[in-house]
Amino acid sequence: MELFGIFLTAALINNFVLSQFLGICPFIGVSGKLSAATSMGMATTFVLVMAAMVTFLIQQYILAPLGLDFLQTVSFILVIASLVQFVEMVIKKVSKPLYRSLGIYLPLITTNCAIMGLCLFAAMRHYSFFQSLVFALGAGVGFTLAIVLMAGIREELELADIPRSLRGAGITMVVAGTLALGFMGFAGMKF
Amino acid sequence: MSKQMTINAEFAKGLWEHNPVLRQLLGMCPTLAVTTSAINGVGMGLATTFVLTCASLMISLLRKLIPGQVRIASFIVVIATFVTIVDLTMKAQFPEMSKSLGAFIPLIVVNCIILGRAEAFASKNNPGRAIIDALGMGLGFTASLTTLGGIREVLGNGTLFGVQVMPHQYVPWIVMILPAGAFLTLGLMLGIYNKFNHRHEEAALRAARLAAAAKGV
Amino acid sequence: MANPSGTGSELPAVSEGNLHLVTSPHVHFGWSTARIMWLVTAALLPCLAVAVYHFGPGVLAPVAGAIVGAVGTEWVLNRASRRPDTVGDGSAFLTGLLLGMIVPPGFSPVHAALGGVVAIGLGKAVFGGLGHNTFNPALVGRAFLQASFPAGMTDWSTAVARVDAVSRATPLGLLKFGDPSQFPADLATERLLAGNIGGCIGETSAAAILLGGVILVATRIASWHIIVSMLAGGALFGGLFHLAGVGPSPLFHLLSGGFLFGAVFMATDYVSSPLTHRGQWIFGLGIALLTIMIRLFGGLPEGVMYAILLANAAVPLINRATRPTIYGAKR
Amino acid sequence: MPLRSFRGGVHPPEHKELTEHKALELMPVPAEIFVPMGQHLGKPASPLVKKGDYVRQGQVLAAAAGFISAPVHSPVSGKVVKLVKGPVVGGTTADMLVVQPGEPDPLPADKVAEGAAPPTSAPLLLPPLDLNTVTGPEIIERVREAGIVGQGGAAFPTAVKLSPPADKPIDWMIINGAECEPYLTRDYRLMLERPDDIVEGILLIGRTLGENVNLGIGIENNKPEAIRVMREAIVKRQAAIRVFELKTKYPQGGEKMLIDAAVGRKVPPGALPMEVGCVIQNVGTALAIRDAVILGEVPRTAVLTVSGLGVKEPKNLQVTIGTPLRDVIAFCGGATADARRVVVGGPMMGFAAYSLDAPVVKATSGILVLSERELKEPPETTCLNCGKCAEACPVNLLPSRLARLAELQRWEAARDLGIEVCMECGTCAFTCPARKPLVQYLRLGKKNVRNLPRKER
Amino acid sequence: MTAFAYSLLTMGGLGIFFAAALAIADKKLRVQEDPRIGLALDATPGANCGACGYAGCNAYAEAVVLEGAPINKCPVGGQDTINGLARIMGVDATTAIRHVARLMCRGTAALARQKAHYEGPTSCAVQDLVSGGGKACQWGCLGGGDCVAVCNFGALEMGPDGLPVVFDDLCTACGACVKACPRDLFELHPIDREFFVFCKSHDDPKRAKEVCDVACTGCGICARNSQGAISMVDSLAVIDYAKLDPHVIPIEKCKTHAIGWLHPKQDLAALTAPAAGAGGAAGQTPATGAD
Repeated sequence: MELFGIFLTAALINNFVLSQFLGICPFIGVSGKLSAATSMGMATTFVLVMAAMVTFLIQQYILAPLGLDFLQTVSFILVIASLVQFVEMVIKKVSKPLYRSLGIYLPLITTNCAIMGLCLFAAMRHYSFFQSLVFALGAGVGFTLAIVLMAGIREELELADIPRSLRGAGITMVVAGTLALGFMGFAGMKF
Repeated sequence: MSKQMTINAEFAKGLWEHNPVLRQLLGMCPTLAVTTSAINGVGMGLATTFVLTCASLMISLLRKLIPGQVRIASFIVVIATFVTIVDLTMKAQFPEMSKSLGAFIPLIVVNCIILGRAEAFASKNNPGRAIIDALGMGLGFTASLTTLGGIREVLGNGTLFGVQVMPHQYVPWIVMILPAGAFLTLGLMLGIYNKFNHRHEEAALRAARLAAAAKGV
Repeated sequence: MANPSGTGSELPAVSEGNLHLVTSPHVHFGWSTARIMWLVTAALLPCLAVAVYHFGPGVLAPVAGAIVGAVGTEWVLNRASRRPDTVGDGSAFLTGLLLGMIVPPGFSPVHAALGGVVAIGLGKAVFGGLGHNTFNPALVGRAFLQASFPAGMTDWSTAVARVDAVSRATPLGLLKFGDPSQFPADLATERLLAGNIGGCIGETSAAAILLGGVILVATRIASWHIIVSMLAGGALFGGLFHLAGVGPSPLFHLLSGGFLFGAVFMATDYVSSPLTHRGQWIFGLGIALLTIMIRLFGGLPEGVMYAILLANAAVPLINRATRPTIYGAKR
Repeated sequence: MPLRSFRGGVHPPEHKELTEHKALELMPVPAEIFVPMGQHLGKPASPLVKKGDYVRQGQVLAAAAGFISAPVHSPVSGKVVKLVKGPVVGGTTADMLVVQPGEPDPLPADKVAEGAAPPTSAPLLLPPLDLNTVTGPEIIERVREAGIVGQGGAAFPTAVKLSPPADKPIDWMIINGAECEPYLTRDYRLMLERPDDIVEGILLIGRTLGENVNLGIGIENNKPEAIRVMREAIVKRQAAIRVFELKTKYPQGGEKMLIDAAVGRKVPPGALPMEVGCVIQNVGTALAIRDAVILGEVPRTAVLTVSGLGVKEPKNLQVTIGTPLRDVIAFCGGATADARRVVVGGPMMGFAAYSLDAPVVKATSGILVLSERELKEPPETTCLNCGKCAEACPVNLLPSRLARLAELQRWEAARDLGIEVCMECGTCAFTCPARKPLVQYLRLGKKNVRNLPRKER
Repeated sequence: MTAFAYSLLTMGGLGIFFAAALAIADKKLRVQEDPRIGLALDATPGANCGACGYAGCNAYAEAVVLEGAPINKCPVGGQDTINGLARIMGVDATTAIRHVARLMCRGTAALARQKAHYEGPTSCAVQDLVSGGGKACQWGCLGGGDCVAVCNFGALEMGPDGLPVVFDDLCTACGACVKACPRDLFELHPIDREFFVFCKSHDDPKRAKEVCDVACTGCGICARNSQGAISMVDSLAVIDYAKLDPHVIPIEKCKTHAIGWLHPKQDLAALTAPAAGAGGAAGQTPATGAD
């Protein structure tokens, strides 16, 4: 039940995108097309889980015992960067269209603060391995949910007569704000 | 990027024309997250500017030494080092602000502005220009954050930099300091920024048409 | 054999160059956007009347504030963006009225007006005006108010009340935070129907809302699919949890809080609801499920507004999933 | 038996009371007629006569120019005055022969002395064929020769429709007597006045489609009299023709809807009725075929309804093909002061005429003069997403969305949502409270989707 | 000191580990891509207008590098793009003559007749579907502004007379307007070309004269006097620019002024002045081909 609580909190109550402001760049950049958003969500979830596992091991077995906590930022980002580059290579090899639709945002997963943020939070809260895993999964689901909802709305808004100056990022922000208002309904949810 | 800009233009472009937040939509996470007050915006902006400037300088100095294949990784290590310095410094010197900015100080490491400028500018230009560029971008970032933080603080708390500015009867709109308020305010700010630019573009177009018309006769 | 007509001069109205060149069809059902909006407004009048009866004429202040805010914003923004004036189509008035109906009776008219401004400005105009908005504008306005003025939005001790019974916490609030056994009368079905209980201006009397619902369904303005699916969903999910020992009876779920008002007036908003009947069923059931979950497990007593906003966000996905099969095509 | 129908559709005000009790009336030939070369779907016919020629009623004026084409016969005897480009309904301009009705020039005295037969203005008929012995191929040949086109609106050459490819066996031939368009009472009057001839026509069409074809006629239940009369005529002749009583709903007379309602088959998107073994013919077409076979007639007149509140005396008329709209309206007492629009065809699918010089053609089924009183036109607003168009669309499209996609020129997206299935019935625009010109945008979308490079599906 | 050593070891170890892993992955998973594509993309203007006939600048860049597509296909980038691509591909830069769009219709609201009140969306493409819209001439400009809407460069504007105006300086000859016009009234011409037949009507003389004052009626007088540079095609004068000697064209013989100069000297001024109500109005609207 506690694991479920962590999952739910990361996915809905403190949604990574809509209330923690993590992963905003891809949320804005890749939410134009539903198909791309879905794959971005999955790719991010995948990287999140991988990164959570690896950084947990590094934190638990290298940094903490050696008292090198100040190396957290540097070592985590190194791990994440390598992971992302690895995923990028795999996607490029497996599916060219997918690679194209994710475009320049794949390298940006590196600088996707959702991933770094997740690892830092997990370390800060001293989550266990499984807790980190579930936390990452919840965060990934939350991110995917937000970006897919947003992509659906934005595809719909392509037919709308949005004032020119608000097209693109502007309207995305407003929609995200309203979504955030909606997600406030989950506040305090407990089972 | 074939033409060399003047130093002034190089500096100024980050403030408005290529403003990292409003035009390039970079560094959105801290922009939204920490701007619950103007002072937070200033703090975050300056911290980022410091990292950006130091990292740009370092990368520009090392640009001929770093092999192409590992450049991104090297940039990240350089940036992460400076971020750690800032993080530790702030924890020691400004514990309160460090607390309110929370994880977003270490997260400067993944701020796309810094990596973006490193990749697009510092690794291709001499240290002097790199510093000017970084300062311009950093101050543009700081200005955007402060404005956003100011608006949210005034409406959401009735204060600006902690000083009560709204009349006493004013009931603060709490939503403004909640996540939703951040999104909505930034969305409208982007709209206003674009509106200004569109006005400018339209005026330029009208001028061009007039010129064309004058020449045609 | 003679030309029976002579010249065209005998056809004064349809002579050459005076003909109208228009695409078919050349007849029309005759309904207009404005007519729909004003009819919905009319369907809201019973609720408003009951509110005035229970809470006193003072409730008209926040309602008027919301309407002024909404219509004024519509007018100003149309002006500023050089779009045709759309105040006359009644949609902004309706948004304002709807917003006014879902704030507490003693709510500040100024804040209600702010809600109207937000509803039209951030809920509608930024999307390009009527027909393009993703979310129900009135609910955007209310969500903004709820987040901005949590105290004001949950203050039921209205000074304008004529009857003591109505200046109390809402039945749902009692259920969540109070001891329901101490207020058994407030939870009785007949009071929920009549509306002499605490609650937002328009949502207390289930009977008045149902009357409005009958008007909307009878005139075929509102899709009964949404209303019925939402009520069915509320009964189903509320009932399931009730059987499992969690929460009140399903009937209480349906009649209390904003459930009915949301089902009849909010979820049925054309723009922010799915196009097809199948989609509308999914939509209604989804809102019901979310509402029940928030009511039973969330930190807030009421969740209809959030449920509808979240369901609004999912409408593009629902529409995509429930696209009708083209005639004669195989699935 | 439950009433037969289809999903969707609308109930526009019928206004049939204006003309349903008025017997067909023959309108005199006007002073000058304009005979377009293209009165059918497909290639316009190529003229065989020239300026100054004397032509006889029924004489071939222009020959079919290809497989999907039809010859044009002279509706009157008289002189060809000229070949012009004149206004037509539903398009811009088209080639047409101007014919002045009149007696032939008298023969010169020396020719008379030689014993030459004096020229005559009597109609030139094809040799009549016997109803009992005529074969299917003979009938089809006669239909082609006579240039008969579908009377249902699209004016598709009937002979082509009666020659389905061998791999598409036809087991139902249904006559479309639904007449679902408001105002129009032409088919109704024909059914009341010539039921026996219609039955003969049905039997003749049936003969062209082989042994196994079932025959039927679908009539909406707002025409009980027509249903009764047709049943009597069928019984009288002991013909195996089934009468389908259909629910009154627009567009019940659409081919796909009629097939669905009558025999419960759904024509797949992009396919013709023959895909499901059906052929639909109009009441008027059946009569034209009957007259061509048994009497040797060619289409010289069009039967049509002149109606609408904008015309003083609404009528059902038999009008010489080529008569300008102006003359027809004048024959019906002229237009009222508040008349605004002249529509050729029904109000749901008909075309607005931009010129009263445009002539009546073979397939003209009605001329409506609409007044301000019946042109209810609320102002256009933006789409509310109310879904009424989707609810009404008989072919299950999302018209509002397709129209918007067309407006934004997103042709691929429109194609993927099936815009090509749209039959422009106008149901969506009729119900739209935002008064969007949906049909216009759908038409634009269809045109551009057709021009898209073919993509394998 | 130990902390320092550990740091060094940790970071070094991590660095080496990941570097090795990535190096192996790079070997195994590498997808070859021609680096010139990126360079070529940089050389294009990035307008993604599709005037080159490819799906966008990226597609064109790929086509140039991989399929050897011609390097002078981009009208927007002009000589700069050609030079850039030439450098990347190592071929000679061919010089492109600057072209601009010209409207081949002068049937302003004052000079061309309307046949009916058109009601509906103003877009030309839509109007054209309804019996050709309100304009009586079925060949002429409908004035709905589809061309203006598609122009990405702001080079077109609807003039007060109901015809679009081209701003030469802004026009990049991308051809978007050519494609957008349902009546094919736009043509791309070298910018210094000044002499045109401003009409596309194939109507017979009588009808042409009826519907528009400035229509080519197909009288053929220009063709007879043009020494072979002008021919009549289905009642319309067509210029063969290769044979054209502007000095021998007797344009004053054209009664309707359908043929003439882009920047009119006198030919149209006389005709428009009474209709426009103000003298010299023709001269003030420049480069329109429509005054």
